[in-house]
Amino acid sequence: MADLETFRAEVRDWLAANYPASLNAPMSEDEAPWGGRKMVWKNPDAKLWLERMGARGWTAPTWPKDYGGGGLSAEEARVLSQELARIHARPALMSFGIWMLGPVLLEYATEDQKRRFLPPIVRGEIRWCQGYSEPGAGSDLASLQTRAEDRGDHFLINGQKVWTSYADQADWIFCLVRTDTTKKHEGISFVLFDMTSPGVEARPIKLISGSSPFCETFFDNVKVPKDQLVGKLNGGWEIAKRLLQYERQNISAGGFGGGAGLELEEVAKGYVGLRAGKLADADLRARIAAHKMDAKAFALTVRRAETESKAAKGPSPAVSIIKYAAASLNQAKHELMLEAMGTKGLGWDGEGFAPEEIRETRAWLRSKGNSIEGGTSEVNLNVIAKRVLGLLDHQ
Amino acid sequence: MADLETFRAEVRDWLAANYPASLNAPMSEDEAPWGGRKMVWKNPDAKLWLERMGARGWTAPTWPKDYGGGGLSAEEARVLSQELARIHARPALMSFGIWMLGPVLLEYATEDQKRRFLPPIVRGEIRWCQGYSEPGAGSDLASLQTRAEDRGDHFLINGQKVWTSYADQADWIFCLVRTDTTKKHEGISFVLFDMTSPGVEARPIKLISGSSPFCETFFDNVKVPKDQLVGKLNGGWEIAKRLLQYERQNISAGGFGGGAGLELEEVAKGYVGLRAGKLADADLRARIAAHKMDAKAFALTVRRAETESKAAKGPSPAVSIIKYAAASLNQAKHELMLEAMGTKGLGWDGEGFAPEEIRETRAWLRSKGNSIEGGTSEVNLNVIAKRVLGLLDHQ
Amino acid sequence: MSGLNEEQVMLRDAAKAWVDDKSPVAALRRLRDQGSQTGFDPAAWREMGEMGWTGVVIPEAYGGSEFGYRSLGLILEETGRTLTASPLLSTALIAASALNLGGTAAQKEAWLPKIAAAEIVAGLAVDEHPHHDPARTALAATREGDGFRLDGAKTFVAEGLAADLLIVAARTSGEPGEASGLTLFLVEGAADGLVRRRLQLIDSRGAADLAFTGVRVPAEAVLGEVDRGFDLLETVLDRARAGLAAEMIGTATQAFETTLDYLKNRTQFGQAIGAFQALQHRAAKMFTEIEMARSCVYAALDAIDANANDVRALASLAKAKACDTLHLVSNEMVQMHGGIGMTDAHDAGLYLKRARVAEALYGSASWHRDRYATLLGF
Amino acid sequence: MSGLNEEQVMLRDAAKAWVDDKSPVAALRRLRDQGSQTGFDPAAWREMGEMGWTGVVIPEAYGGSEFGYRSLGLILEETGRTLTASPLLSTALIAASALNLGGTAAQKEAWLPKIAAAEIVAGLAVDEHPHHDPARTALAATREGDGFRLDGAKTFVAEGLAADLLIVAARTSGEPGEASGLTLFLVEGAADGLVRRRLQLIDSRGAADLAFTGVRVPAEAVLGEVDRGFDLLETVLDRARAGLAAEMIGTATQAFETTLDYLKNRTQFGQAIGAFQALQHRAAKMFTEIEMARSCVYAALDAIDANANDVRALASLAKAKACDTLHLVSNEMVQMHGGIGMTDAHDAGLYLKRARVAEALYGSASWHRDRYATLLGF
Repeated sequence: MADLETFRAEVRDWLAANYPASLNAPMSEDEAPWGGRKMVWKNPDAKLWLERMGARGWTAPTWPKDYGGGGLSAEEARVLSQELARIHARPALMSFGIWMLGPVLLEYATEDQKRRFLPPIVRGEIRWCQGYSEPGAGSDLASLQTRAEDRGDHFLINGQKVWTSYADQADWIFCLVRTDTTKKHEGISFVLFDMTSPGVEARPIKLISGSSPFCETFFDNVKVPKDQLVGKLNGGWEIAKRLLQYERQNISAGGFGGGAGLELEEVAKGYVGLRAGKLADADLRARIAAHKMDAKAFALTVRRAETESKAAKGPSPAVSIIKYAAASLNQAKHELMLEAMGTKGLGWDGEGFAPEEIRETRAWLRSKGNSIEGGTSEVNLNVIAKRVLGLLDHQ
Repeated sequence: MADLETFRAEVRDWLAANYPASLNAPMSEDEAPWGGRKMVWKNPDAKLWLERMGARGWTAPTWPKDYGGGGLSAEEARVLSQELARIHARPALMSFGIWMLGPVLLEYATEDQKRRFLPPIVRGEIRWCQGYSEPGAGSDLASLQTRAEDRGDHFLINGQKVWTSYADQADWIFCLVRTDTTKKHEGISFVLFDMTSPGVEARPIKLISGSSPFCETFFDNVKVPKDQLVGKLNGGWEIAKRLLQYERQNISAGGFGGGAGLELEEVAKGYVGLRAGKLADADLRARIAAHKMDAKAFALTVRRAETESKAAKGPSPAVSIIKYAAASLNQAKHELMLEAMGTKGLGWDGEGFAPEEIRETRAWLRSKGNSIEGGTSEVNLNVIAKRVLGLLDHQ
Repeated sequence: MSGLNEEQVMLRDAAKAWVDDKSPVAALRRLRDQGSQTGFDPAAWREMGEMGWTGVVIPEAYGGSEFGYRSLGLILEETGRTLTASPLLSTALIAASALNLGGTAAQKEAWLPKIAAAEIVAGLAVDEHPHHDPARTALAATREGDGFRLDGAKTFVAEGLAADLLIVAARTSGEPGEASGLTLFLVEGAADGLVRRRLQLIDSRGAADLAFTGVRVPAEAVLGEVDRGFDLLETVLDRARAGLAAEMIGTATQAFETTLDYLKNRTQFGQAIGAFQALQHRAAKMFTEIEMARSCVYAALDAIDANANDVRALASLAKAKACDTLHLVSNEMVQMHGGIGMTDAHDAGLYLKRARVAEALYGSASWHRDRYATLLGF
Repeated sequence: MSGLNEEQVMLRDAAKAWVDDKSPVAALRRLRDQGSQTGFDPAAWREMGEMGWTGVVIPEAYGGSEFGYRSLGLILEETGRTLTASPLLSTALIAASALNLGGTAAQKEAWLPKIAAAEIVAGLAVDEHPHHDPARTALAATREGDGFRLDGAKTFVAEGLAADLLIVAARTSGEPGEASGLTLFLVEGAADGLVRRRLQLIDSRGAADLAFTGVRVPAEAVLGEVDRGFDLLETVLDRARAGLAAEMIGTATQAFETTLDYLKNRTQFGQAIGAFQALQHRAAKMFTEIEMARSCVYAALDAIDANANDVRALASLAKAKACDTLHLVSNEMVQMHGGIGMTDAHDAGLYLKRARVAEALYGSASWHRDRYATLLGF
């Protein structure tokens, strides 16, 4: 413990010296530090902050130093995260490379691959996207059809992905491809390639909320050198599933954000008004109270699942419900928010609506994806029923 | 139409002369006129009323006169029913024989069988029960195991039924038996036999509400003459299904009754109280209002389904939802009733509770069966999805 | 379908054919993408007039057919299916009802034939706050000479930008929150002192905020009686609610049918996803809700036609059930379509967006539940 | 399970072993069928005392172990699993809390050791109406000489028939509905003028209506301060609510597990019914609700032990979530068992009946939602 406190003191000193003061202002959405070649830094201090953190490997604190990571123990990483939270530091880097790809590379990649791909992830130099879903392969991911043909020293890739987050902003892609058409799960491989390779095209998809965080991504005779295959040929499904676990953990831990960051009951008080100290719409009040209770129950469950997982050195049963519950609750919150705002929640653009009203309306629309992306709620319920409750598959 | 009005006048005159005045008092539950050999008439006028109606065949108004029925047209039967309703007449007879068995006998039985079995049903002399469910065959009725072996001039029946309504009160049973063990649906036959036959035993099942309307029924080497087989050997499944349609229609049309007949909002006003003209519990008020709306929507749907079915000379799509919705709504009503009554809804017996409070509590418990009996809600939803919406079976 | 007479069957079939041909969902998408200010297509509106839809609740004496509200509901149900944007509800149902119910012979003569001919667009300006509440009207109508001057603001006025005629709820006495003291006025869209600002709503239809600054109207502009406008307003609004509910049931029905098609055709794990029992049960429950709500809508419209004494309760019932049903179905439409339902290119988002606007208009489900309970005395 | 210390793990495991061995559901059924007046088994109650359960929240100075509320919650959760009927909640949690929090040294000395030793049964008499509402207390406590006389009635008093000691909320000033003016009194079960009538509830446990006619108590019978009893009462009730919620979570968990077993073992259409996706999803949702409610219960008990400032809100949260969850699970238990679940011979009915009584006791979900919203300021 003495060592940890020494470490904490070091971190504090370092942060005091290195966290740029200009980053104390709230971060707007377009300042999200995704890094990569295409990043446009609105504030050069944010770039500096990434460079400083990246140099120490603290963007990936527990990864080995050999691969650019921080080499910290889990306890030290927790201290780092506490100290960052204490000063309300902005994230130095947001990265699918760190959240999803890195962990599976550490587990499945060759030594050469680790040395080649991990350090640029840590430093935020290369931004990754995820080539998983296809038009015909949503919840049934393993039915994917994107082909990779063996052409001796390289694979030739043809096909189409969809829901590729930020494919138009990413530098490289980790991608599931079919290398054997005679088998389903055992015919899938996991490959990495540069999005600037000839034959790659990413087209943003406009969503109902008006934003375009996802793309359709097309591969037309894309050549991928064989040393960019991770794991075994036709052994990609195992890697794919492991990566999905990391993705879900990431979604769960963060919950679903978005919206104008307003408290539901404050919004309701503002738009509906109080009568004798209670919301004037008694029906809405009862439903908001029930929702606030559910939200609190959820927060307490996330905390309990963490404590129990730590104590049991394995996931608490409560973990399995978190993605499903997080999606349901976030959607319920936005529906209530919209209802509370009345006609002020129905604006798309233009005059007559405050910016935070428009933002909330868009966030409500965006929230409809919560129960679809990263595993639909239906799939999550299947998983709870089968893996946690031990119910059988339908024959 | 002139004929109909003549008929209406005749009915009125006949009712004026024949409906016993003593039946104008409300009918208590133990006065339900089920008829049969074991019936104990609390009021001899109720017996007289059955005899008079039975003699005219008006207990089964549209059945042919040859079989004891009233021989009325559908229009005449409606007039009769209107006139009975006008004077708030008690039913002369409640009868599974009329509601379920009779219609399938008219369709599937031999001439001899019709002449033998239908008239005693019309006159309420023989009370029937339904031998369908078995301990291992609930929603999956066709998996029934009760065996009927061919012994030349008779079948020898062994097995067990369950949920036999009023088996301990009934005189005869219509019963599904297995006559071929090599096939599932095509191995079932439909037979009739006397409950006093040697080897038949009915044991009442006590329910959570404290009442025992159902029995376990055991058959130990029961001999059934072959002329009591209805329809073809191994052709009973078709008859069984047809009979279920009549049963569901009957449940649907009547809805689910029970309880002390109190209006939900009146009960709530009494036990919860008003504040400024609104129920003091605003949360409960909102839920009661939503329920009252659903109940009204249901009543309007039943009426619409009738009108549309009549106009289209075939069932309206709305018909399919009625059993499911009726069960859900009745259960919701009783839950709200219980909640509104607070601690007064939690009594089982004894002092401290009014008789109508106890009655309501028992009715709440009884209502839990609504979504199980006569086809579970799960089966009803399957049927809506498959037959009405055209969704496929899971492969 | 039944209980319909021959005219009604013809009207409905014609409406179905017309919307399929002339006004599929793509028509709304086109209006949206073209940035339409008024939120409807004038040519389509003219055709509605030519087909007689604009005169369905207007007496023959004023150029209408007087087929009634159930008939107009059938048309609205069909236009609701494809999200057809038009002033039909505001003009041919709401404004026509207000004039029919409260108008003098001169007022009827002046406006009803024009509505029946689809020569004008009309709208009802009632709300001033984010939540529907007619009694809360504050917009002041002050006597000035023989007439009145109007000062105040209205929000969320359907067709408010295009309207040639506005029916405006104003306060001639009493305090906001009181039912008494309200008066309805006929105000021309071009009136001096009236400033209209387009609202860009998520459903891409026409709506506006209105600002009244010393808008002068003559005594003849009063619709109904001074200070006693609340009952007339509620009677008009109940027709609006039932008509809107009819449109919403059409929207819910189509959203459901489109989803059902997807369940039958989309395969995952080697089967149509509609073979999965959890989705089947959800579909069956949606169907149940739709059929129940439909019964309420038809009953409300029939009650209006029969001038029954339970119109208030049935209108609230119809609107609340239509709201809850469309809310459920529009959410399930997106969810059951999965990712594709989240894209702007798919229609699901358009149904979702229209759903929430229609839910809020003329009283939310919550508001109508409260009203229903009050009408039932608890 | 975690966050538990060694003592807690031992307590929980011992409780689990004891209920399985000595107090399965059959024990409640036996009490019921024997027509037990008090609704519990005195021998089982003595054993609880011997195992130290009755002293878990009582200081060591008074014969307890002072392990705390989280620990007692663990025991209640286990007894809740098998519907164990006992005065544990009323006596060892509620009455002990009241004495701990409000008692003088003499009062504690007089009663806490007896509770710790399970020598007495105690109960809280608060409600007078069908719905929980402490502020509505009307039972009059009038000063008479050095003491008070009590006149009025209480209803739905858990263990009210067997209680040797009653903690009675009475009004010393003000009007029913007001929080101020309440005073708590310690009244012996054998007091003159107190008439107790057994209530036969659906859950077959001990409960009574109490009638007070000139019941005389000395000044020393006042628990806490005169006229200022409301805060103490609410503080005691919040412990009661959290403890009852712990029991309810145990009940819900067992009801769910019993149902899950049935889903795995009952076959229809050639499969275990638990293979049907619609039932799987409903089971997964129940599991989600149970886990969320469990978190609330543990948080409330931890907050009580930590003397945190959000006990009020967390107790309402725990009780409301436990109510909703047990309500859902008890209904699904019957439905998923089908016909067999409707029979008296099966346990489902016992869980259902206990569920509704526990839901009503010390505030329904509806009551706690209202309180929660008020605590959050909306």
